[in-house]
Amino acid sequence: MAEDINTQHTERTQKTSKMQLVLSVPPHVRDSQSVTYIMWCVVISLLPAAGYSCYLYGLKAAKLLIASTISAIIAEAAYQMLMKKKITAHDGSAAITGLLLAMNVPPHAPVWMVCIGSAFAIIIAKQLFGGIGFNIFNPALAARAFLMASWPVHMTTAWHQFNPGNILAKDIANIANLPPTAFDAITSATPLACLKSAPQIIADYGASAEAVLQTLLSNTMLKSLFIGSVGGCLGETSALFLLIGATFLFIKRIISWHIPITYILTVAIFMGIYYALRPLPGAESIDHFLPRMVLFHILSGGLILGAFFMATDMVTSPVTHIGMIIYAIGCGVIASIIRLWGGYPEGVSYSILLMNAIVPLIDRYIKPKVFGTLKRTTGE
Amino acid sequence: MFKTLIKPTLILGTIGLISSLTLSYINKLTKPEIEKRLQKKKDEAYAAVLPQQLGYIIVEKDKRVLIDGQEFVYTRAEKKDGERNINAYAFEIAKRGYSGLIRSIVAVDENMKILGLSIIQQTETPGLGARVKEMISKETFFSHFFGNAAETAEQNAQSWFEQQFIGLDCTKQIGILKKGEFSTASEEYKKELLEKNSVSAITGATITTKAVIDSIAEGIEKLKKAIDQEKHSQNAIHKEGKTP
Amino acid sequence: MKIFELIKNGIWHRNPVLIIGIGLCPTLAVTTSVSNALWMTVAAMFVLVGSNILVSSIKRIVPPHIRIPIFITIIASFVIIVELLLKAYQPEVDKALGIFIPLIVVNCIILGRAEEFAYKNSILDSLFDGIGMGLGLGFALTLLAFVREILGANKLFGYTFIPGMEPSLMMIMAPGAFFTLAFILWAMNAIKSKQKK
Amino acid sequence: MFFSRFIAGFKGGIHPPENKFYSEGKKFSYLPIPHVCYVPLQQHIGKPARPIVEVGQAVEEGQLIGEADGFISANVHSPVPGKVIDIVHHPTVFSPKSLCIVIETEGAFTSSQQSRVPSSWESFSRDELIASIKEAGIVGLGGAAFPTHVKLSPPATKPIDTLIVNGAECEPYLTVDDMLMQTFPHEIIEGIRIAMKTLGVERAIIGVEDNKPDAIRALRKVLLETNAPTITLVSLKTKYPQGAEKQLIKALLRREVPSGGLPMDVGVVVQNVGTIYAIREAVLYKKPLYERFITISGPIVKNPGNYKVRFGTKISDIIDEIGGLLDEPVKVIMGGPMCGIALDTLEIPVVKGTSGVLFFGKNKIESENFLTCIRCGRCVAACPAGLLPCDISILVEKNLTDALAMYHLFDCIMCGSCSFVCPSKRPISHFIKLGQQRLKSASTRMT
Amino acid sequence: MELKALFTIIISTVFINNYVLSQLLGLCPFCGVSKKISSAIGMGFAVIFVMTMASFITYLVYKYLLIPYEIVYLRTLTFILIIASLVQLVEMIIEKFSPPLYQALGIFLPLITTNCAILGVTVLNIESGFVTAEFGLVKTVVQGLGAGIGFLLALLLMAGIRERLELADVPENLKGLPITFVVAGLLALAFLGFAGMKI
Ligand SMILES: Cc1cc2nc3c(=O)[nH]c(=O)nc-3n(C[C@H](O)[C@H](O)[C@H](O)COP(=O)(O)O)c2cc1C
Ligand SMILES: Cc1cc2nc3c(=O)[nH]c(=O)nc-3n(C[C@H](O)[C@H](O)[C@H](O)COP(=O)(O)O)c2cc1C
Ligand SMILES: Cc1cc2nc3c(=O)[nH]c(=O)nc-3n(C[C@H](O)[C@H](O)[C@H](O)COP(=O)(O)O)c2cc1C
Ligand SMILES: Cc1cc2nc3c(=O)[nH]c(=O)nc-3n(C[C@H](O)[C@H](O)[C@H](O)CO)c2cc1C
Ligand code: SF4
Ligand code: SF4
Ligand code: SF4
Ligand code: SF4
Ligand code: FES
Repeated sequence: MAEDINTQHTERTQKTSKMQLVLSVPPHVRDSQSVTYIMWCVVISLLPAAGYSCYLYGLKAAKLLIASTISAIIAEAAYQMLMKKKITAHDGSAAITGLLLAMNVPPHAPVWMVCIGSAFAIIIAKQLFGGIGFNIFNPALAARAFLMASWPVHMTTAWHQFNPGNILAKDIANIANLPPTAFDAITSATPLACLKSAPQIIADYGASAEAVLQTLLSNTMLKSLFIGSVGGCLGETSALFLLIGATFLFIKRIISWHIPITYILTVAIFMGIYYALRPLPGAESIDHFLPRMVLFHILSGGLILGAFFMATDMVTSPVTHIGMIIYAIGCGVIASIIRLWGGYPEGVSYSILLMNAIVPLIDRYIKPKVFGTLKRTTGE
Repeated sequence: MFKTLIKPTLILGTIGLISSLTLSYINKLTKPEIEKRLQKKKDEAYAAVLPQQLGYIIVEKDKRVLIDGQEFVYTRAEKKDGERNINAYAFEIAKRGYSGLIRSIVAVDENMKILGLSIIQQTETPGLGARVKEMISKETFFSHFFGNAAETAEQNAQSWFEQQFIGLDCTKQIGILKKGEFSTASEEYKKELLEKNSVSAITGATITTKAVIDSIAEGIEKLKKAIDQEKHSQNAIHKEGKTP
Repeated sequence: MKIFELIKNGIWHRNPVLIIGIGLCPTLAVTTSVSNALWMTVAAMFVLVGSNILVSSIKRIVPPHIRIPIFITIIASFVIIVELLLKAYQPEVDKALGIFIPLIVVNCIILGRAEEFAYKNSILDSLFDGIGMGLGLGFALTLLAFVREILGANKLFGYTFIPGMEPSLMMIMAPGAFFTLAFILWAMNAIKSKQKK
Repeated sequence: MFFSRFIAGFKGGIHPPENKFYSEGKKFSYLPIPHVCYVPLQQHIGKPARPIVEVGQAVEEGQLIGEADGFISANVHSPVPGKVIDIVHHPTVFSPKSLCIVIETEGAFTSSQQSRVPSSWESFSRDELIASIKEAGIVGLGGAAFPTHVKLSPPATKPIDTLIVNGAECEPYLTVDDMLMQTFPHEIIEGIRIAMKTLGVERAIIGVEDNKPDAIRALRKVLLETNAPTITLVSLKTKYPQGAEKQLIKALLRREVPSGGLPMDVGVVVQNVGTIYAIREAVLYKKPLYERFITISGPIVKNPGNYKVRFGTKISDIIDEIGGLLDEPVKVIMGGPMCGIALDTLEIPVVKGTSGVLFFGKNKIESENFLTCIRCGRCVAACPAGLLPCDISILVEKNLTDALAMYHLFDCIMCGSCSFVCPSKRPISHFIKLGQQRLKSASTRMT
Repeated sequence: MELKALFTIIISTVFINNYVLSQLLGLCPFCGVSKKISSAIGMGFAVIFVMTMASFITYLVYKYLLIPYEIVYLRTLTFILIIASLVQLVEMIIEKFSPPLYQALGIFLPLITTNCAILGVTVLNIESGFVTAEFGLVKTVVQGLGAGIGFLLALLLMAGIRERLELADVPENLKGLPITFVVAGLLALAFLGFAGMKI
C-alpha cells in the first residue's frame, strides 16, 4: 500500500534539497492506543485476580499461570517462525490467551495439561486461521473446551486443598447447623457444583434442603463469593478483583458496557424468572430468596470473568453495538440453560464459544444504519 | 412405449426380483445363526447375573407385564432350599446416563439383594463413563504382541464396576463413594462398601454411576409391582377356580 | 501393468477420501480404533468390488436413464449381504460399526465408482478399480484410526500403548476426528503442492 | 428567539486531541505581501478558470486574471499588484502539475484600498447579489471550495428553508473560524443576512462547537443587540466531525441528507463562516476573494497564530515571514490533521480552500506499518456515515472489488475517523478511497 | 403423550446429538455446500423437508410392510429406494407447482439422495425403538424434523464462518477442506457444552 501512496506524488519535483518531507494519507493524527497497548492493558487488568489466586492457592497457582502464559507465547513465536511469518508473539495477545486459559482451569490441574492447552489455543484455534484478528473462536475458551473434553477428570475435580493459612472458606459460617460432613461437602466444592448436586448432598449426608440452601445463600457465602474465599477455577474466585481489573479496562475505554452488562443482566433475568416460577425446595424459608439466588448466580462461577474478559474479546465478538447486544443475550441464555439443565455446573465458557460461531452471521446481517438511508443492512 | 416404459420397468423389476431372491436366500442362511447368537448373548447375560454356582434355575423366562403403561420384562428363577422354593428375579432396565441410554440386566434375590449386574448397552464417553465395562488388565500393546504372554492377566466376565454391586441391598438407597477404583482383590474395600451399602464411583463419571444406581431403584419398584400383579392374578385364578 | 496403475490410483492419486473428499462420514465415525477401521474397510471393499463387478457385467442391458436406481439396488443388496453376514458371524463388529454398515449404501465412493468407472469399463478392470478404491479407503481409515486410537485411548488394537500416559479423550470423540482429518488433509496438500513444484 | 442547546447530534464521531492552544486567541495579523505569487487557476471544485492575462502584462490587486469557465467554476483574481512573469505548471494541493499564473509584486496597492464605503445591500436584488458573489470568485472556505454562487442559487425544484452557518471548526489545531467569529461578529451576522436574502430564506442557524465560548459569546452579544429573531445560534457538543455538513444538518435540524443527495434535498444550504465573511466583503465593497485568514500552527512553529494570507503565497515564504521554525519540518500538512493533505514540497501555494498549514517535526513520524484488523469495532462505532469501515478495508486490501458494491462506499464523507481510532493503524479511509476508484473503474468497464 | 417428550427429541437432535457435529453424519454435503450462506440455507431446508417426509414414509413401510411380512432384513434396500423416489417425486412436484421454490431448492435435491444423514435418520428412527413406542409415528416425524433442523443449524454456522474465512490469512495448504474440518472440530467442541443435558 505504501507504494500506492507514494506513486501519487513521485512526479513532484523536490526543490528544497535537504528537506525530506514525509508523506502519508490523512488522517495525520492517530489514536494513541495500539493493538499492543490494548493487549498489555488487558494483561495488567487480569493481574489483580491472578495475583489473588496465587495468594489463595499458593505456588501451584503461580506455576500454572506462568507456565501457561509462557507456553502460549512460545507456541505463537514457534509457529510464526516455522511458517516464516512475522513474529508478533510480543504483542500481548498470546499472553492474554495463556493467562486466561490458566485462569480457567482448577487450581490443582497438572502443569503439562495447561501447556498443551496453551499450544492448542494458539496453534489450532488462532494461528491456523491466520493469527490475530482472523480466529473465529476465542482461543482460550476453545482450549478450555479441548481440555474439558480431553482430561475431564483433571478439569472437574482438582478444586480444593487451599493454601494453608489463607482466609478461604473459613468465612462461611455453618449458620444452618448442617452436619459437619455435609458442611464440608458444601464448602469444598465449587458453589455452582454444589447447587447442582444439592439433592445428592441432601440424600447422602442427611441434610435438610432448607439448611443446604440457607448455607449456599447465606450472607457470608455471598460475601465470600464476592471477595473470593470459595473454590473455583484460578481466575473465577474473586469477583472483587476481577471487577477492579474490569474497571481499569472501562476507564481505558478498551471494553464497552454492551457485552458484559447485557450478558450479566440476561443471566440475572433468566435466573430470576426461572426461580420465580420454580423455587427450589426449601426456598420458602429463606427471605429474599430470589434476589439472593440471582446474586449467587452472578457472583459464582466464571460469569464475571467471562462477561468482562472473554466475551469481550473483540476478535470473536460482533463489531456493531446491536450485534454485541444480541451476542451477549445469546451468551446469557445459553449459559443459563447449561447451568440449569446441562451436564456441567458451569456454562459460561461454552456459551461464549457457541455464540462465537454465530458471530459471522450476526456481523453479516446486523449492520449499522447507513446515514441518509432507511435501511439497516448494507448487504443483500 | 416399449422402449421408454416397459423395458426399463421390466429390467428394474427383474433386478429387484433377483436381488430380493438372493437376499432372502442369504437371510435364510444367516437367520438361524443370528438368532442363535442373540439368544446366546441373552443367556450369557443371564448367566452372568445369575451364576450357576448359586444354583438358580430359570423357570419363567422373559415375562412381559405392563407397569404404569410401560412394558416391563423380567425373568424368574428358583432354587430349592429344602422344602421352600427360593425365588430370584432378573430384569432389564434402561436409564439415560451422560450420553444416551445405559441398559443393564440386574438379578436380585427374594430379599432384593443384588445377585449380579451386567451392563449390556451403553454409549458413555470412552475413558470415562464407558469404564463401567472396564476390565482390569495390565496388558499393553507391546507386551501382547512383543512381550511374554505370562503377563496376560486372567479375564473376568464382569468389570470391576459391575462386580461391586453384588450383595448390595436394594430396599435401601445405594450410596456413592468417591474412593477411586474398587479392586476386586481388596477384601477390606468390599467390606466397607457393603457396610455403607454403597458403590465406588468411576472418577469423573458420577453421572453414569448415578444413572446405573437409579435404574436399579426404578427396576426394583417395577419388579415389586410386577410380583404383586402376579400374586393378584394368581389369587384371582384361585378364586375363579374355587367358585364354580 | 494396468492393474497396478488402478490400485495405485485408488490408494494415492485418486484416493477417494484424502484427495477427492468423499465418503467422509464413515471415515470419521468409525475410526475410533484400528480394528473398527479395518473391519469397515473389509465391509466397504466387499460392497465396492461386488457392485463394481456386477455393474460392469450388466452394463450392456442397463438403459442409461434408469441406471441410478439399478446401481442403488445392486449396492443395497450387497450391503444387506454384508450386514447379515456380520450379524451372523461377527456380531461384535456389527455392534461397533452400528449404523455405518447400512450407510455404506449412500457412501458416495461406491455409487461414484459404479457410475464413473464400472459402467464404462471391463469386468476385470472394475474388479481392480474396486480393490484399489477399497484399499484407498482402507488407507485413509487406518491412518486416522491409528492416530486417534493411540492419542485418544492410549491403545492400539485394544491394548494399552504406553502405560501411564493419559490420553486425550477428545481424540476419540467427534472433534478429534475432525482435527485428525484436517491435519492429514493439510499434510496431503503440502505434499501435493511440493510435488507440483 | 434565540436559545442555546447542547446537542450530541449525530451518531459516531471521535474526540481527537484538540491541540488548538497553539493558536487559540491569537489575534489576526497580516502577513507581508510575497515577492512572487503562484496563483493556481484551479482553486475550487469544478473546471479550472480560463487565464485572461498574458506573460508580461501588468495587473492590479484584485484584477480578474482567470475567468470562470462553465457552470461550476470560479473567477480567480490577482492577489497582488504586479507583473505576470510566467504561466507555468506548478505543484498545488489539487495536483502535482497545475496551471499557475506567476505574478511578481510591483507598484502600488491601489485596488485594495478601494472605496471602503459600503453599498447598501438591502436594495440589491437576489440576482444582483449572486452576480456580485460570482464576480468576486467566492468559493466555500470550509474546505471543499465549492463555488458559492452555485450553492446560493439552487434550482427552483429544491426549495430551501434554512441557511446553516458552519462555525463548528471541528478539526484539531485550526482556529481561524473561531478567531473570525470573535473578531468580526457584526460582519458575520450581516453576512448571514446577505446570504439569507440571496437564498430567500427566513431562517438561519449558526452552529458553533462548545469549545469556542468566546466566539459564542461574541456572536450572541451581536445577536442580542441587533435583535435578529430569524438567526439562531446553537452551541454544539465538541465532537469530530461536527462540522461535516450532513452531520451538522442532522445535529441542528434532525434532517438526514439522503444517501447520494445534497443538502438542498432537505432544504438546507450550509456555508462556512469564512465564506459568509467573504460574501459580505464582496457585496459591500466589491472585494474579490484574493486573500483569506488561515491558521499556522504545529509544535515546531515559532509563532503559531492566525494570519491573513494572499493566495499564491508559497509555504516556504510563509515560514520566513512568520519567524521560522524551531526544527527541521518532517511533515507539513495543508488543512487540518484529519482531512488535510501532507505536502512533499514547500513550494505549494496557499489557495482559497486552505484553512491552515501545520508543521510537525521528527517526533511526529510514526512507523505506518499497519496490522491485520482485530475486529474491535471501533471504526464502526466512530463512522458518522454508518458504514463498516473494517470490512471495507479488508475487502480492498484483498482486492475483492465485487463484494464492495453493497457496502455504500460512496456514502463515506472521508472524515478519517475510522483510521484515527483503529488500533491496528490501518489507513482505512485511504482504502475506502481506493475502493471507490476501483468501483468506478469497474463500472465504467462494464458500460 | 406429553409435548415435553417431543421437545426433548427436538433439543436432543438439534443440540445434544447434532447429526453432523456429534454423530458425524451428512458430512459430505456439510463440507460441499457450506461455502455460501445462500446455498447453505437452500440445502438445509431441502434436507429438513426430505428428512421429515422420509421419516414418515419409512416408518409406515417398516411397521406395516416389512414387519408383517418378516422382511426386515430388506430395510436398507427399501429405505434407500424410498428416499431416492421421494427425492425424485418432490423434485417433480416442486418443479411443477412452484418454480421459484424449485429454483431455490432444485439443485440441492439430487444431492440429497446420497446424503447419509437422511438414510441415517430413517435407520436411527427404527433403532430408537419408536416402532413399538406409543405415538411412535409422531416421535419419528419429530425426530426427522429435529435432525433436519440440526443439520441446517450446523450448515448455517459453517457457511457463515467460511464466508468470513474467505478473508482470513489461512495458510495456503490449509485452505478449503482442511480448515473446514478445523472449524468443524472447534464447533463440535463447542457443542460438547450441550452434552449431558437433561431436559
Ligand atoms: C468430554 C466429557 C465427557 C464426559 N463423559 C462423562 C461420562 O461418560 N459419564 C459421566 O458420568 N460424566 C461424564 N462427564 C461429566 C463430568 O466428568 C462430570 O463432571 C462428572 O460426571 C461429575 O462427576 P464427578 O463428581 O465424578 O466429577 C464428561 C465430561 C466431559 C467434559
Ligand atoms: C458535483 C457537485 C454539485 C453540487 N451541486 C450543489 C448544488 O447544486 N447546490 C448546493 O447547495 N451544493 C452543491 N454542491 C455542494 C455540496 O453540497 C457541498 O457543499 C460541497 O461538496 C462541499 O462540501 P464539503 O465541504 O462538506 O466537502 C455540489 C457539489 C458537487 C461536488
Ligand atoms: C469530515 C468533515 C469535516 C468538516 N468540518 C467542517 C467544519 O468544522 N467547519 C466547516 O465550516 N466545514 C466543515 N466541513 C465542510 C462542510 O461539510 C461543508 O462543506 C462546508 O461547511 C460548506 O460550507 P462552504 O461551502 O462555505 O465551505 C467538513 C467536511 C468534512 C467532510
Ligand atoms: C478485551 C479483550 C479480551 C480478550 N479476551 C480474550 C480471551 O478471552 N481469550 C483469548 O484467547 N484472547 C483474548 N484476548 C486477546 C486477543 O483478542 C485474542 O488472543 C485474539 O482472539 C487472537 O486473535 C482479549 C483481548 C482483549 C482486548
Ligand atoms: S475542513 Fe475540517 S476543520 Fe475545517 S471545518 Fe471542515 S471539518 Fe472542520
Ligand atoms: S472516513 Fe468514511 S468510513 Fe471512515 S469514518 Fe469517515 S465516513 Fe466512515
Ligand atoms: S478499528 Fe481497525 S482493527 Fe478495529 S475493527 Fe476497525 S479496522 Fe479493524
Ligand atoms: S454427493 Fe458426493 S460429492 Fe456431493 S457432497 Fe455428497 S459426497 Fe460430496
Ligand atoms: S454424507 Fe455421510 S458418507 Fe457422505
